[in-house]
This record gives sequence, C-alpha cells and structure tokens, in this order.
Amino acid sequence: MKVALTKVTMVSESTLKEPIVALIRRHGATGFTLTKVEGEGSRGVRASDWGGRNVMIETIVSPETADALLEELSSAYFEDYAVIAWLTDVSVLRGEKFLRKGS
Amino acid sequence: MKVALTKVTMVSESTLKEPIVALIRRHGATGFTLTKVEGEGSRGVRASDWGGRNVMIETIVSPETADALLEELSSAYFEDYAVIAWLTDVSVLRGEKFLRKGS
Amino acid sequence: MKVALTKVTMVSESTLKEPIVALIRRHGATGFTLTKVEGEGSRGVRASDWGGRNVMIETIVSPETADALLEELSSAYFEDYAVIAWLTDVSVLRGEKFLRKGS
Amino acid sequence: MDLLIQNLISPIVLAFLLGMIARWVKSDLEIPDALYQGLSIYLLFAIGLKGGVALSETALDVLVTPVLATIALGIFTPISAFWILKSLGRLNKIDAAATAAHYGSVSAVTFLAATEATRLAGFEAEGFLPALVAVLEVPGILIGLLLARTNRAGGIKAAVHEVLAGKSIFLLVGGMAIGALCGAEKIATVAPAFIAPFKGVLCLFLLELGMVAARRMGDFRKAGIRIALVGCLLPTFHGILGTAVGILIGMNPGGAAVLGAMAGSASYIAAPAAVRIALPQASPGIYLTLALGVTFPFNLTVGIPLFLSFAEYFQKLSQ
Amino acid sequence: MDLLIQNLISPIVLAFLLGMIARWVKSDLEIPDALYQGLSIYLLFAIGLKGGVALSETALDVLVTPVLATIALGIFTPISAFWILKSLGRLNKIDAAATAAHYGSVSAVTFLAATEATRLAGFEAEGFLPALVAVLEVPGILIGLLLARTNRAGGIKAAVHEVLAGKSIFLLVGGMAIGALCGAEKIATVAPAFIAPFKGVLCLFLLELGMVAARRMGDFRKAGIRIALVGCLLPTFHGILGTAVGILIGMNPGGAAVLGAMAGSASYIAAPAAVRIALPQASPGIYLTLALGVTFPFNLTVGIPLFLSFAEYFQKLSQ
Amino acid sequence: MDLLIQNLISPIVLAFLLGMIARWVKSDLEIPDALYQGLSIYLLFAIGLKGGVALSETALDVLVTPVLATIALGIFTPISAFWILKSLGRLNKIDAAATAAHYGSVSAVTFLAATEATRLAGFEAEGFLPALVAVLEVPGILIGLLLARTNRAGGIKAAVHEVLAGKSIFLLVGGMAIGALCGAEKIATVAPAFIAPFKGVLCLFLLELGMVAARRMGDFRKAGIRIALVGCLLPTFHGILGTAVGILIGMNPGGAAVLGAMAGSASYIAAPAAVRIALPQASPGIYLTLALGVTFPFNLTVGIPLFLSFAEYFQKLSQ
Ligand SMILES: Nc1ncnc2c1ncn2[C@@H]1O[C@H](COP(=O)(O)O)[C@@H](O)[C@H]1O
Ligand SMILES: Nc1ncnc2c1ncn2[C@@H]1O[C@H](COP(=O)(O)O)[C@@H](O)[C@H]1O
Ligand SMILES: Nc1ncnc2c1ncn2[C@@H]1O[C@H](COP(=O)(O)O)[C@@H](O)[C@H]1O
Ligand code: NA
Ligand code: NA
Ligand code: NA
Repeated sequence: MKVALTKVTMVSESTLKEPIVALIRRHGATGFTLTKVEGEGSRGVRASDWGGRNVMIETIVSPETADALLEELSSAYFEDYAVIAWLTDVSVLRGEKFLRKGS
Repeated sequence: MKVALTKVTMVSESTLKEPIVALIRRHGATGFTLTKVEGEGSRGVRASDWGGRNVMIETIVSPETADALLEELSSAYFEDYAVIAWLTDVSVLRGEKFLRKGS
Repeated sequence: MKVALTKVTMVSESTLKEPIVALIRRHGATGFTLTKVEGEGSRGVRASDWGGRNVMIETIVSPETADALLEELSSAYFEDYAVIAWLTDVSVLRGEKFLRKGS
Repeated sequence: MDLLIQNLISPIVLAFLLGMIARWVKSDLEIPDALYQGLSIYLLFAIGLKGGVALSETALDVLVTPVLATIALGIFTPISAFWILKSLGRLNKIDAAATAAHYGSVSAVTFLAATEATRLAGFEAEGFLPALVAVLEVPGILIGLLLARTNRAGGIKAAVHEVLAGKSIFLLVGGMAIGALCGAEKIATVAPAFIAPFKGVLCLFLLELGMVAARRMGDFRKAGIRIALVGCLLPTFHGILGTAVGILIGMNPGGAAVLGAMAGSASYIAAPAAVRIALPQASPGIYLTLALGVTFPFNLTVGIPLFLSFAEYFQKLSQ
Repeated sequence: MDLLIQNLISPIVLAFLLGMIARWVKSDLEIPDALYQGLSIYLLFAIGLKGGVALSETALDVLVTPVLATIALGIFTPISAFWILKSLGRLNKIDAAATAAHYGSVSAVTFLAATEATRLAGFEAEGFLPALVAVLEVPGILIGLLLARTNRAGGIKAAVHEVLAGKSIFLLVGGMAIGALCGAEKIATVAPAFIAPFKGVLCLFLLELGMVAARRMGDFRKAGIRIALVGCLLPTFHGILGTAVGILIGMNPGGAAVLGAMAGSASYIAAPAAVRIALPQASPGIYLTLALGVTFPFNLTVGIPLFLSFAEYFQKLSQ
Repeated sequence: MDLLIQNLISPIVLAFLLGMIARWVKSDLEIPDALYQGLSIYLLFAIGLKGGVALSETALDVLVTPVLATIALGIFTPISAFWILKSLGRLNKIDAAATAAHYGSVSAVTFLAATEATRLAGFEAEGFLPALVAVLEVPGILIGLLLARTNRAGGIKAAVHEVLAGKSIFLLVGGMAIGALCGAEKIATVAPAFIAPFKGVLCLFLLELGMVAARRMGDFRKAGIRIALVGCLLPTFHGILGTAVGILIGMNPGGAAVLGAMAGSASYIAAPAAVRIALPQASPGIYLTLALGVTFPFNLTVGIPLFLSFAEYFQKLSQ
C-alpha cells in the first residue's frame, strides 16, 4: 500500500545545521537525510569558509507536519540567514514508518 | 515532448550500496545517481563507521518499474537494514532514454 | 501562501559544471544548489578522473523558465555529453524569492 | 601503576580522550569522512609495509610457531567469547555470535597502541608482529558467523568475500606483500611518508575514534551494565591468555604483551562490515558499542599496561 | 625595504598569491572541502602541540605578564575597532560590533606567517607565543558581541558556547594540553608528522586562503574604499600597539612583532562562526571581506615587516 | 632483463599493481574523491617546486637546447600519433585527433616513475627535467585539437584556456615559479612536506590510478586488440625517439631516458579535460582507455627500462 507524504527539503548555510535538525526533531519527524552541497543564492554569503559549504536536509513527513515545519523555519530563519526550503509530494511503502511518533 | 516518469530514491546504510545497484540493474534501469549522505532514522545505527555514511541512490524509471523496484527493495531489506525509499513523479525530455532496455 | 514552482535537476559529468551554471544564470534563476555525485548511465564515461565525479545541479524556477532551461540544455548538450535532466513540481513559501529577476 | 600512568600520558591515548571530550562538550569538531577514510587507508597500508619489510628479514622457520599460536588464538577466542556472551552476557544466539566474531578478530589500532606503549615502556617487540595481525583478522570472523549457523542463502559466502577482499585485510596484506618484495632498501624511499609520520597520523585517527566511541558510549545505558562488564572481562581474559601463549612460545615480554592486546582486542573495521552483511538481524547497537565503546578504551587505558606487567611477571615465573 | 622584500619572497606569501592568481585567471583549481578542513584541523592541533611543549618548558611566573598583557590587548582592541569602524568606517552599530569581534580576536594563520617571517629575518621569538594565541582568541569575540547589546534570546549564550567549544579553540587548547602533559620527549614521536612538515602544509592552506580572499576582494567595490582603508588602518594601529606592549613587557623584538601581528590580525575562523549565530543581522559581506580580503593580505605583506622594523626600532629606543 | 625486474619490483609499480588487483578481486577499497584530488594537487605542486629550485640553480643557456628539443618533440609526436592512429589504428579523424592530443602531451606520473626508476638503476638525471614537463604539456594538446579542425564556435578557445588555466599546468608552473623565486634555501623550510614524503604520496596515488586503469582495461574488448597494439607501439616509437634526441643534445643517459618516457607517455589529466570540452564528439572510451589502460602500464613496466637500456646503448654508440 503506497501512502502519499510530503518531503521537506531545506538548503541552508551550515551554521544552521544544528538548529534545523532540532526543529525537525521537535516536529516529530522519524528521521532526516543530510547532504553537503554548494550553492549560490540571492545572498551568496557563507558565515565561515571553514564551516564547510551549505547543507541540504530532507525529511519525509505528513503534509500537515510539512506545513508546520516550513512555517516555523520560514519565520525563524528566512529573514537573517541564507536558507530556502520547498515541499515535494512523494509516495512511500509502509507509511506508518514516517508518521509522527505518538500520533 | 515531455514524458512522465517516476524517480525512486533509496537511502540506506552504505553496506547495501552494491546490492541496491545490482537490484537497479536487474530491473533494467538505464542508470542511477549516487550521493554520499548522512542521516538519522529510527534505527540510527551504521554497521561500520569506516564504511562511510549513508548513500542515497536515485534512479528514474517507468512507473511500473518503480513499483517493482520498491516492492523488491522493501521485501528484501526493509526488515533488517537501515533503508528507506520513496517515489516522486518527474517529467523528462526524450523519455526513450529512460525506458527499460529491450521493452 | 504556498506557490507552485518547478525544480529542474541536471546531472552531468563535471566538465559541464561551468556551462550549466552559466545557463542557469542566463535564464534568470535566483540561485541553484550543487551536489557532487557519482553515477552510471548509458554512456558511463567521465572525461577526466581527476575532474571529480558527476555534479547534480538543482534550481527552482517558474514552470516556463524550467521548460526553457530544459530545452536549451537538451539541444546544447544531450547529444555529446553525459548529462540528463528532469523536472519536479515543488511548492514553496514566499514564491517571489524564486521568480525571474525583473519580471 | 607507574606503567599505567606512563601509558595514559601519551599522545595516542590523550588524542583519543580529546576526541571523547569533543563530543561531551558538544564541539562542532568533525573529521570529514574523506579524511577519515584516507587516514585508515594510510594506516593499514603502512602497517602492512612495515610488517612486510620485517618479514623479508625474518627466517621462515622463526615464523611457524607464532603463526600457529595466533591461529589457535583466532579459533579459541570467538568460541569462548560466544559462550561468555550467551551465559554471563545473556545475549541471544545471533547477537552473541555476531559479537563473538568481533572479539575473535583483531583491532589494528589496539595493536598499534600496544606496540607504541611497549616501546615507550622500554620493552622490545618482534618485528614480525604485523604479519600476525593479518593472520588473526580472518578466522575469528568466520567462526563467529558459523556459530550463528544462519540459513540465509549466500550470507556466509558474501561475508567471506567481504572479509578477504575488504579494504582492511586487502591493504594490510597488500602492503605486506609490497614490503616483503621490495625489502628494506627500496622501502626506505617511501619511509619519510609511511614510517616517520606514522604515529602522528595515528593521533589524528584516534581523535576521530574518540568521537565515535563517545557516541557509542551513549548507547551504554540501553546495553546495560552487565554487558559492559563483559566487555571488560573478555579483553582481560583473552589478553592474559594471549600474553601467556606468547611467553610460552618464547617471545619477548614486549612481543607477548602485544600479542595479548591483539587477542584481547575486538575488531571494529573488518568485523562489523562482514557481520552486517551476513547477520543483519544481529544488533549493531550491541556489537559496535562493546567493541568500540567499551573494549577499545579499556584496552587502551587498562588492558595494555596490564598485559605488559603480566608478561614481565609470567616470564620470570616460567624461567 | 629589504625586510619587506625578504618577507614577500617566501613560500607562504607566494602560495597565498598563487591562490589569488588562480581565481583571477579563472583556473578550475579547487581545494576539496574535506582537504581544507583536514588542513585546518592539522594546523590548529599542531600549533597547540608545539605551544604545549613550550609551555611545559616555561616557568609559570615567566608567563604571567605576557598573559595579562594579551588579555589587556584582547579587551582594548575590539573596543577601539568598534569606535573606529563606527566613526571613520561609518558602519551601523550592529555591523561595527560584529566586525570589532573579528579584530578583537586573532587569526592563527597570521600568527604563523609572522612567526615564520620573524625566523627568516633572523629574529627570535618566545616559545610560549602559541599559548597567547589561545588566550587572545576568546575575549575579543565576547566583547564584540556585548557591544552589539543584542536582545535576541540565547544569542550570546549560544555564541559563547560556539567560541569555547568551536573547533578552532578546541583543537588549539586540546593540542596544547596534550603537548604540555606529554612534554618534549614524548611529543618527539609525533614530531615527524606535526612539526617537520608543518610549514609545507601551511603553504597548501594559504593556497586555498588566497582563493577565498580573491573571491572576497571581489566584494570590495560594494564595501567601498573608505571601509577598505579602515581595514588597513586597524591592523597598523593595533599591530604597532601590540608590538610596543611586547617590548615594554620585556619580550624579544621578534616575539613582540609576533604579538603585534596577533593584535593587528582579524580572526576568520572562530569569530565568523560565533558572530553569524549571535548577530545574524550583521552582514558577513562586511566583516568577512575586511578580515580576509583586506586585513589578512595587508598583514601578510606589509604589516608583519612593519611590526618587525618597529620592534627593532622601539627596543633600541626603550633601552 | 635485470633492469626490467629491478624496475618492476618497486613500491611505485607494485602499488599500481595492487590497485589493479583491488578491482579484479572486487575489493570495496575506494580512494575518496577529495583524497585523490588532494594527492594530485600535492604531487603537481611538489614537482613544480622541485623543478623551480633546480631552475634557480641552472644557467639559462644550459636550458635553451633541451627546451627547444622538447618543443620539437611536442610538435612532432601528436602529428605522428594522429597519422598512426588513423592508418594503423583505423580511427576516424576526430577520435584520432583527440587521442593524438593525449600522446602529444605528457603524463606527470610517468615522468615521476621514470625519474625514480632511473635513480634506482643508478643513473643520473638532470635537475631541470621538471621544467621540461611543463614545456611539453601544452603544445601537443593544441596541435591535436587543430588536427581535428573542428568548426565548433569557441571550442578551441575554451580548450586553450582549459589547458593553460587548468589545475594541472597551473600548479606545475605556479610551483615552479615559487621554487625558482625562493631558491633552495627558503624551500628547505617546506622540504619535509614536499620533498621527503613525495615518493610515498606517489605510491598512494598509483594505488588509485591502478584501480582506474583496471576499470579502463575492462573497456579493452570494445576497443579491440588492434588499437591496444597501437597503444604499445606509440610509446615505444616516441620513447625511443625522445631518448635518442636526449642523447644527441648531450643529456646524461638517465636524463635522456626520462625525456624519452615523457615523449612516449600520454597525458591523462590535462589532455582529457581539454579534449572533452573542445571535441565532445570524440569518444573518451577510446582516448582514456589507450592513455590510462594501455600506454601508462606499458611505460611503467616495459617502456621505462627499455628507454634506459636504449639510452645506455645509444650513448656508447654515439660517442
Ligand atoms: N532558486 C534556487 N534553486 C535552488 N537552490 C537555491 C535557489 N536559491 C537559493 N538556493 C540555495 O539556497 C542557498 C541560500 O540561498 P539565499 O538565501 O538566496 O542566498 C543557496 O546557497 C543555494 O544553495
Ligand atoms: N523521515 C525521513 N526522512 C528522510 N530521510 C529519512 C527519514 N527516515 C530515515 N531517513 C534516512 O534513512 C536512513 C535509514 O533510516 P532508518 O531505517 O529509519 O534508520 C536514515 O539514516 C536517514 O538517512
Ligand atoms: N535513469 C537514470 N536515473 C538517474 N540518474 C541517471 C539515469 N541515467 C543516467 N543518470 C545519471 O546521469 C549521468 C549521465 O548519464 P548518461 O548520459 O546516460 O551516461 C549518469 O552518470 C548518472 O549519474
Ligand atoms: Na581478538
Ligand atoms: Na586582533
Ligand atoms: Na607524449
């Protein structure tokens, strides 16, 4: 049985790695995948060249969680940090693996 | 002419790299793209810290092949290994490049 | 307010990194994200093993820009180079961040 | 006691500790994956080279007894580990067998730390010891897998390939072959890269290992105190045994203590990779935590000086 | 003048220049991220080790005055930088404070380049200087953040943790502790990895730094000539001051010039990471461009020989 | 024969072989990308440095003849390669031209292996040879591209930039400039990083190159035996020619053999990158397989000792 879920992809300067992971955990996602990437955007500045490039963090969650995550990310970081995010519809087998713990 | 196809994304501990690539070949995909990623999930254990982090393997195939791939991956590895997978709808130019060889 | 946009994903041998980035800029995208990946395809040849593996370049743009980008990429490089591309529907918050400059 | 402190205050042990502290204070220090893999490749290849040169200078008949003794240890230790882990450790059969495969094999870094500690303490160790590392690495893993008597098709076969063609054994044996074929004189041209800076590179590797071990120790509570105690008991038992065997076959006290550290150590490079493939039902949370989070630090701090003292004492006794 | 040319024609300065040229001719040369991070880890740890060994050989009472003087510099320089950046540089309060945090802290690579130039010019520098690097790194950042008097919850607290547990300080202090605990004799075993090849590794690092700096210089035009001039004034002022302080407390001219280079330098590892977290509204385009694109090359080429000449002159004067 | 075996049993050749074996036994050994790139950067920069120091100690007029001879070889070899590849190899014009660009240029690693083998065999080689590597690298590629007489707009221009600003030439020439400007004394400070460990680093690089070459050899069957034979003929022909030229202009037999190995070698760093951009229709399956899968191993094992023997013989003859 395939289940429709939403993937949230966040790309940010690496300074935000820890806060974003904390945000994801707080929203009850069952996991996430992190990739080291490079990028260019409207701001184009990284805080530390030692800190490494950008990070792309992907997490698969329910559509509602996705909206909540995106909302909080946007209000907390969009203004001051180099970060963008988008949602993609995905489908998975065994959807229960991805659903909010305790709900 | 754009053609609708399906992208299968698999994220697994790196131990499974070879078997998953073999699986993809067996299903007649024309190719795949592999990224070294890190991640956290419900199991949160990697077999070997030397083996490197997780791998994310993406392959674009026909929707039927996608289902078959996902099905086999799920039955072969979901139980014992740290692996997840999802499907995304994508569209490509020149769809023939991505279709099963000999079909 | 969520806005529907299109993500163009291009995977190519690393020789094409500069030309593809130039192409993206020319089409007025507001940014892109680049990942170093490995891959296997129908051609399976990389120009230089020193040049590093493949690159995956993702850019989020309006659907029209996406089509134009894909079209130009296809006609300029599909024949001679190891490169593939696909489109995915995504949705973002604050869509104006991603829209063509000056339009 | 003096030996213990002398052993603890060394760049190698302190680098490991620094890595653990990095985790505890939540430092953002991170050894990039590629660097970590580069360090491993370097270390394994360099151990091999050095051992190969030593082999090229050792008469074959000198080797026979140590190699046979090492094989005997490689057969005995996984069986005793299995039995102890099942009875004292209360692990189920699969987890016990998987963990036994680790204790039957050998940790190259423990070997290195033991060699260094031996040198610092003024003892001597035989030059052919790196060859024994290669000999000891394989049998323990195979016996561990056999103990699980899994029915999975191809499980064992794939695992045997994983062990033999795995980077760990491959680089060790490959480096050894190159060292033995080229001999001391030709290897001298690459010595400034592989011999002189070796211990410094090992320090960086231990920095990372400390971070990984600290993460593993977090899994401690899940594993429980009982199993952690077994993780100290096993290296002590196997280590004393290996040291005694070393003395009995006529090795120097230094060499015997290193052999003991090898027997007492648990593999965390070759074994986890093979076990993960052959016994996926076994819990990495148990075998990795024990090997890397308990037994490795135990040997690094307490085990090695213990084996050294015992070697000295036992040799006097057996004279 | 001779000193200037002597300083410019060195592997370190030329490697930095080569990196800048790589950008200008649009070479596809690229230092992989993992390598860059590996080099940084190596350099910081090695500075620490060396400093630690020197500390273990220095009587504590010799250290008191230099440490106090360094703390005084670490308090004064961010305040003077803040004031100059606001008045002469016309930056707003947030940007001025963020940039002041960088000038209050210290650039480890400038320190290394100064040490090397000092040695090449035939001067001597005290062995305990690396310890002063660790002392100088922290206070400037904290004062810079306080100057912004931000109201963001947790801003400063997170930043303090970022500074103290950040890899930069962590490796420096960690290496120093290992060096001091082990002492010269034990560190000798890792010297072929950390001491001998150090300057060569520094060259590779400067190659990358040159590329980064060249990219930053591109942002010059946005920042404007006025602010760039301030980026030359600040290191001159703080550098002369630091050198004078060094002479006054009785250091060698070489050591005083190195202390001056430290005071005149702007951090671009620890400070940006901390500031980005505590003061996200401040523009990295300003502070990074100044620290890496203006002040670092200024010190490398003009500043260091200047401080050396001044140290020599001022010592004669004060005798 | 002795020379052949002496050459084969060296850390460099054996590391290459070990890399090939790793592929054949399907080992999971993998050199991380970042490490591979780091090794290349190191090697090219170090060759440059060493050559630069040698240049700073060589009178200019000594260089004139060797440089002119090298340019002549750089013009002749791509043309002869083009002609042979088209007639004997039955390649089409585009593929022949693309491959000719590789044979006209030079492989830095073959140069290094030849230098090392020369030294081990007790010969001497001129110190300015690394400068000739830089001289030989460029013209062959340009002539190869011209032979394809492509009409693609910007094709050649982009390729010329790719060659000149490409990392390979850039690091070689950059290192050489630094070495020449600084001179032996100042470079001595970075020697423990760039000179002493050089051969060991080269070993690791050859380990990776062996893996790549083994993969390429798998493409052999597609390419066919005829073309593989041409891949052995070309280095023999160009190598003998280059060696003869070396002797005729008065170089030592050792230096002449190294020049021969350079002329006989096929580039696989600079050339593929430039050709891929200027001649995308040409098949990398052909030029990379020939350069890396046939000619490089041929030179490493058979070619270099052959050129050495020939140099010795031809010098006696021409005396
Ligand atoms: N249109 C885009 N498509 C894909 N990635 C983007 C885009 N815009 C920005 N990014 C990524 O997001 C990061 C931060 O963007 P910005 O905040 O615009 O500087 C960039 O460094 C890129 O990695
Ligand atoms: N909800 C999720 N979203 C994205 N990636 C995930 C998610 N859950 C798990 N992963 C990835 O899949 C790997 C294996 O997951 P698991 O089997 O749950 O331990 C993790 O290490 C992550 O890289
Ligand atoms: N079906 C596919 N799915 C995902 N990635 C692909 C696929 N085919 C090709 N690729 C990627 O695109 C690159 C070039 O493909 P090709 O031009 O077919 O050699 C490969 O190296 C892969 O990284
Ligand atoms: Na053992
Ligand atoms: Na300062
Ligand atoms: Na050639």
